[in-house]
Amino acid sequence: GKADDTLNWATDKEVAVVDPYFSVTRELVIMGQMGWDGLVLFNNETGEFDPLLAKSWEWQSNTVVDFDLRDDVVFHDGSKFDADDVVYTINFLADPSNGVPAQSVVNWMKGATKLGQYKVRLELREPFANAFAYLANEIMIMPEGFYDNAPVGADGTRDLSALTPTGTGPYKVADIKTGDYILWDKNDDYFSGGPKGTPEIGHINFRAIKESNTQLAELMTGGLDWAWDVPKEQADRLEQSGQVTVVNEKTLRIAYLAFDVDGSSGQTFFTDQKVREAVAHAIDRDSIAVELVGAASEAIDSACHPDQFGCTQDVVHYDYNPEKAKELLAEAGYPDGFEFDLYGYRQREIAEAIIGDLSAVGIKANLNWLQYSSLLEKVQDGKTPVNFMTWGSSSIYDVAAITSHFFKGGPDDPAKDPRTAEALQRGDTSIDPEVRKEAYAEALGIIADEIYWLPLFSYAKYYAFSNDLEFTPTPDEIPRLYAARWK
Amino acid sequence: MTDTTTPILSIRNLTVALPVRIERDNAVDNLTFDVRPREILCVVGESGSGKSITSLATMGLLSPSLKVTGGEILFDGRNVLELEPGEHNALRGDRMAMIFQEPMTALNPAYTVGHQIEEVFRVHRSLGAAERRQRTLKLLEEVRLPDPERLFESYPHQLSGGQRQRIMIAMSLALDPKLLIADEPTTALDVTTQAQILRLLKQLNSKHDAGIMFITHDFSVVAEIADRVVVMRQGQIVEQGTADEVLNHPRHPYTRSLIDAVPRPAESPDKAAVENPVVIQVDHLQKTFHSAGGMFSKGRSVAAVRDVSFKVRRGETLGIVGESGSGKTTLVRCLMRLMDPDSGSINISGVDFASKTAGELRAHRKDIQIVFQDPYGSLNPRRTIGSQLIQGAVNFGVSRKEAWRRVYELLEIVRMPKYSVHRYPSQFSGGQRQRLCIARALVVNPKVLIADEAVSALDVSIQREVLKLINDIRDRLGLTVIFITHDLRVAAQVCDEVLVMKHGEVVERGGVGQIFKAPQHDYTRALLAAQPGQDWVIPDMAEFSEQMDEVVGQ
Amino acid sequence: MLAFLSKRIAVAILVALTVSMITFSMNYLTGDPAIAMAGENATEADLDAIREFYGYDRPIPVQYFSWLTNALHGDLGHSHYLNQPVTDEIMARLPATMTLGLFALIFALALSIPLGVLAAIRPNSLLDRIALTTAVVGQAMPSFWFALTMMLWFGINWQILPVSGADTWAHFVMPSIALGYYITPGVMRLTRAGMLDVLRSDYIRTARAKGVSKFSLLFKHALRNAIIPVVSLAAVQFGFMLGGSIVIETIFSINGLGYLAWESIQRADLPMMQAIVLVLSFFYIALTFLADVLNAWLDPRIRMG
Amino acid sequence: MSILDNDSLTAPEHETVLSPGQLMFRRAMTHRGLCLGGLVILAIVVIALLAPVIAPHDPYEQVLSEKLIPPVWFDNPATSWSHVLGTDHLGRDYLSRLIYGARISLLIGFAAMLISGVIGTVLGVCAGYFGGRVDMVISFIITTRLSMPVVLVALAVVTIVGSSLSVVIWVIGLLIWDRFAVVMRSATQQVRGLDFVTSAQSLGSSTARILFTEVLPNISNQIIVIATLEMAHAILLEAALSFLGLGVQPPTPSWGLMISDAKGLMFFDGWLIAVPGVALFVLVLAINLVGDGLRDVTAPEDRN
Ligand SMILES: Nc1ncnc2c1ncn2[C@@H]1O[C@H](COP(=O)(O)OP(=O)(O)OP(=O)(O)O)[C@@H](O)[C@H]1O
Ligand SMILES: Nc1ncnc2c1ncn2[C@@H]1O[C@H](COP(=O)(O)OP(=O)(O)OP(=O)(O)O)[C@@H](O)[C@H]1O
Ligand SMILES: [Mg+2]
Ligand SMILES: [Mg+2]
Ligand code: NI
Repeated sequence: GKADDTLNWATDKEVAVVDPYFSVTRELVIMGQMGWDGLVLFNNETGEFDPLLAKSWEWQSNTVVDFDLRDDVVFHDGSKFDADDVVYTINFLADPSNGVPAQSVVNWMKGATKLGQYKVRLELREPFANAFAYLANEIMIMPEGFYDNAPVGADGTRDLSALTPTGTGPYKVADIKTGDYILWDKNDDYFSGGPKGTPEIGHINFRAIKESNTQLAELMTGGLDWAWDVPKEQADRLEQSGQVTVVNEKTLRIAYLAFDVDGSSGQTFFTDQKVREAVAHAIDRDSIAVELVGAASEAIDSACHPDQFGCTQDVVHYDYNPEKAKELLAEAGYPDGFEFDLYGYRQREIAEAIIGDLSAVGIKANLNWLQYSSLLEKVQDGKTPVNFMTWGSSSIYDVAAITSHFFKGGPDDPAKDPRTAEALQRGDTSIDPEVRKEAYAEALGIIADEIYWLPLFSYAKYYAFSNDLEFTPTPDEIPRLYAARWK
Repeated sequence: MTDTTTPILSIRNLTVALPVRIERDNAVDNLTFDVRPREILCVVGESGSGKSITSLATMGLLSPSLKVTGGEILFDGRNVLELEPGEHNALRGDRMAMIFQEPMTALNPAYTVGHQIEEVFRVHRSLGAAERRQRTLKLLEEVRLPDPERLFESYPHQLSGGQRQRIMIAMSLALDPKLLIADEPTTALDVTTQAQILRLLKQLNSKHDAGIMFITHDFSVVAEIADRVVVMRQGQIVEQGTADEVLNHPRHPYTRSLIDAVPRPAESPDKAAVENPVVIQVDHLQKTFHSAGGMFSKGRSVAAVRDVSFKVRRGETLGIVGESGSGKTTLVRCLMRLMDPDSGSINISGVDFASKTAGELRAHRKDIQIVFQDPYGSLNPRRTIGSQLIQGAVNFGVSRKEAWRRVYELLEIVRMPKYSVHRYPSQFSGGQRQRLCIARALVVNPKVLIADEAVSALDVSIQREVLKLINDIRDRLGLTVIFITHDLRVAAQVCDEVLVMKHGEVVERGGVGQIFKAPQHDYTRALLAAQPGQDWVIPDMAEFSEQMDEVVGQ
Repeated sequence: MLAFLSKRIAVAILVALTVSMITFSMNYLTGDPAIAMAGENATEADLDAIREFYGYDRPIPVQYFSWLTNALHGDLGHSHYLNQPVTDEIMARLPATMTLGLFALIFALALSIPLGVLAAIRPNSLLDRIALTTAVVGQAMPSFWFALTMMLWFGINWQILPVSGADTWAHFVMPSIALGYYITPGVMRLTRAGMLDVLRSDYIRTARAKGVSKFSLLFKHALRNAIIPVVSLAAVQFGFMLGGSIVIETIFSINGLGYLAWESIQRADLPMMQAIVLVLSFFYIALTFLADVLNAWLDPRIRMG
Repeated sequence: MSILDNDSLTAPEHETVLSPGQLMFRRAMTHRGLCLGGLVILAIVVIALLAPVIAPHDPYEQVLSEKLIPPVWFDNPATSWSHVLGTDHLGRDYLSRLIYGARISLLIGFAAMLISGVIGTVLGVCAGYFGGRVDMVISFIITTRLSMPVVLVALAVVTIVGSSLSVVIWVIGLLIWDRFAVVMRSATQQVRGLDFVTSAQSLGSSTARILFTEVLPNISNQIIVIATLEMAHAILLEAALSFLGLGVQPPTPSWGLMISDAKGLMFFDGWLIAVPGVALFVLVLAINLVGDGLRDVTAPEDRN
């Protein structure tokens, strides 16, 4: 709390090792920004990338970019930051034999070379539109040789718990108790004039509190200053109570239903476009968005988040119309409806609402609830007639992070329609915004026309934090805790 | 010297109701008698006549289903029925004590017997641990328990029936109570031990001015110790008076019938040896109990049966008498393979009982039946008598109808009412349960019957009936009987041959005539000498036998 | 005793082997460790890379045997998710769970046994009904409800107890009560049932004839014979608390074994799961052994063997 | 001849006295707890069977804009008599869901209790009675079962066979027999050495018969206790499993699920959890009363 100058925040995931590469959780993206700096930083207001460890950069070609680095930065252990650190970090990440789990985050980089003490060159494997997004959000610069000190186990993996997290960021790790808390102290030596500003709050303490009721209890009793992902109803009640500040902020995550278009699941109802259309008319997406998700949530029509580059909403809109749905079903030969399996893994109450809407038009959905990993396997094998899924796009404001992932013929592609694949490929490999927009619009149009997916709504997250705290949520789901201050 | 004329216990018009009307309304009906200090009052009577219930009512330990509906029980001038539970509790174990009829189940299985005796001191006196232990050991010695140090550490299940009974006795004598109620305290004891116990009781009686209410079926014991006698039947007192009056000049027909049924000293000569086939052949049977040591104490072992061999021919009755704890029960349990012997061979009607598996034996069990020494534990408390009685017959393939017929026939013979089949064991008196057990064993028409003190809790008239029954079956069907008893007169009456056991060994064996007339072994002689009531010449009641039949057979 | 012990150890080894085998295959079925490591938005290529790098693409028996060989050498493995040796992590979490379990057991026994005994004295009396209600509440009220209700009153409304964490003894008060209350019904009701049976027996009458006090009659003479099934139950329940206190640990944010087990299943963290299951089976075996020894001591008629 | 028909061993009637069956019946009819518990269970069963007739609404009918209306006794303008117990988080009538939920919960509770009771009792009694090697094998099975995390098993089952009502019942039944087994084992150990067991042996009773007629009746108290315990346990476990995907899936109502669903609003709308909670409490209480009553009625003594 304000009294002891400690910002206590909690999420429901425990963090074992404070390392932005080997722990693939949202928590470490947040803490990555606290403890480390990337070369650049995304600016939510301008939508541009600000220089951070890099002072400036210059594209030499589609695949080569040179960075000029700051020379006034020191790591938490006192060592000075220079090009060697950047080169080490990037080359370490780019080498698959180092086993960084989230390969897609790093494998677009071919490597880095030192051009001078404060100048490096980054080479890409191929032109990549999201390069800067990754550089900003994920690629944190470690001190040279950082991972070399970790003891290597029998099977060749590193024991990272033996390392002391060291970065250049505005906060540095003061104490870790695995699974319990991670305490950060303000980095008094943080360079000034950077886009992250100067840290003000003395300490930031992270705790994992799995149970949302407990988070609430701690918030109300002052044990916590900041929490997010507060369920809607609880957030509404909290807001009414006035004990804490509650903000609903949109996110890049969207929800959608994906249909088994080719009948591989054995339940062939959804190979008929009329049936898919009936489903689209049957579900009251607006009500679900408003009543169950949050004020900042909105129903969507295209297979991407409206805020993403290239995400046009100018596609066919299926309004909520149960009567029409029934008609369509009758036309398709199911005047008495049918029964099918719906798969899901997250937010049962929404799945339940969808089932309720469907049953109102005579379709009975049997809910199959699976772990994400098991579900993914089933989805990729085409075993699911309909699956209720979500996608967060790794906080990347670009259709490439979602539509291209799903409709380019990959394992996740429900339709394997060559038309979308072609259009998306066109968009992905171009750097001309107009060309890209046009290509993506074409693909999104096809998806909406054919209803391969039924995009449902964009998510909105509830943030709840102490009334003493000055904090602004951002839609990229990377809360800038390092920039928070007391009122 | 205390006043010996004011009764220590005085029961006035006591009536205890039975919960549901069964054979009669009241378990005891309008009972009135006194027990004075320095007096031994013997209560005899029909099994099931309410003797135990009267004692329990005095102690305030009646089962909650039985209610005192009238009368008073004055102990030391105070009506115990009106005492606060706490006050009564303070009296119990200290001023009034009771020896229970059922020694087998009356001890807590979880504690060593030493501990259980000691507890009396702990509850009522503040003595040091060493003194408590020492006094307990002394008590164990007084009741003639061998090896007190071992027994002190033994658990009830490791003791023989007689040993447990003596533990109960020791417990009740611990604090020299003013009133001692002894409910058939010596049924499981061999006569030498019995004599010792009776002496002990007399001592308590005279030295400590205690009044003793002594319930027994054994008239020789009555003759030995009684000052006065109360005769009960069907919840009522039919006669009371001094020992001499009741024993020698009984007035009530029931009393006379009882005395008539008392077994007379045997004069049966040895039967000529018949060459029937051998039914039971036992060779070199051994059984040793090893009580596992605890964490800190070392284990001990008891050789309960040592190298015993004998054979029994068809139609013969083999008696086993001997010291309590000498291994009689163990011997017969091993014989039936209800317990695995350590070594030795057993052959019953050509079947090798020692080596067969439990499954194989099952089919042969029909031929050999046992009446357990303990009628309390051997009836399942949760099943009706009926289902337990026909179980055996049904198991061996007798039709249900036939089985019920036999059950009713046997119930009649053991003089239990037919509707007993609907009741649960806890609703019967000790003798009644024993009769049910006998009936249960006989329902399957066994070829061999083992009776482990099967008639000890029966009043003499029923006892005579049962013995007659056994003899009848033996003669008619060639039943072979092994008969364990402490009552030498009974043994003399029914047995052809007798084994005398001591310390797990057979010390003497021979025909009844030889054993009782010309005993060879010292122990046998000691046994015979210790028989109680030898001075009593049983009056001949033959002239009343007609009257008697009327009374008994109503 | 020695023979008995060695038999138990043989059983223990067998249990450990079987359980580890089943866990291995089940865990493999239910989740893909690669997905857990890569995060939700990973691409198929990412997953393949992880599988290959960490050897998840080998056939399951091969993986199991390599795990088993290492385990036999005393190396229970390394959690790729947590990037830590499994044993370190378990050792770090065990104390919290043990403390919680122990406090809970003490609370449960202290509440349920006297209550069970008292209820048996006068069946169907008011006291018996109160005890019954206490037990039924414990049965019908899921532990999370009970725990959160306590949290609401003691933590939020009155603020006399800390809401979550495991730093001081005060942190353990609510969790222990919540967890303990969860096992109270069983122990209490079983004690009552046993007492009702035992109080009828002849030796209780003997004890009364000796004039022992009511207390000693109930708690010394009767309880010792009545409690034997209760001891076995309590041992199992204690095991439940060590392994299954997921709910309570989650609610009060106590970093214990139950919580770790739950998380490990969800992220298909095989080595961690394996080690936890081994620890659990070790505990259960030890507990049932203890219960057997205790029971044999309580009732000498029960032989061990 | 079956080994279970012990009660058919009853004797022909006698005029003067009542047979044990009649006596027991009479005692049962005068036992307050037993009658009360029996009536409550009967009522719940009837309500469950007649759900379509009794329920005021379709339990699936959702009106998102009418969600979370409190029950009528709350001082809140939103309350309405059309939703006596209010509505849930999707605007469905709570009373109707409660009534329909009784079906699933009763079914799961009883069926799972039966399955686990049979398995656990058989294993426990065998282990306790035979001892030695049998005990070792069964102890092995019990410990293995105990060490397997329920969650893991549940997840594996969903992945392999999916989820349906019968699957849930079987899974729960196959998972919760451990307490039965453990308790029966030690209870049997206590009974097996008693003389009436020996005497049944000498009467030639088969082992199965001894187990059924000598041992079982003497451990029936413990069985009753564990059975009532496991029944409530099964009902709640179903809800927990359903969150893992194994269990009755929404929107089908069940009490356990209603309780779990209400968890999120525990601090703010306590009634959401209290309504199904009280229903479950009443059911469990009734079952316990019946259990106690059965014990009193079958116990050979203490007939007040
Ligand atoms: N708990 C009970 N419930 C019902 N009836 C009982 C109960 N206890 C004893 N009885 C009945 O009361 C009568 C008297 O029993 P009691 O035990 O006093 O007999 P007893 O004279 O001691 O006989 P015995 O010499 O055989 O021991 C018997 O007929 C018995 O069936
Ligand atoms: N389970 C046991 N464990 C240890 N010792 C035992 C066990 N059972 C009996 N004994 C001992 O074996 C000896 C013989 O006992 P047994 O019961 O055969 O005697 P008994 O001749 O039948 O005596 P009684 O006439 O008193 O019934 C006794 O000393 C007894 O203490
Ligand atoms: Mg008697
Ligand atoms: Mg004997
Ligand atoms: Ni490893």
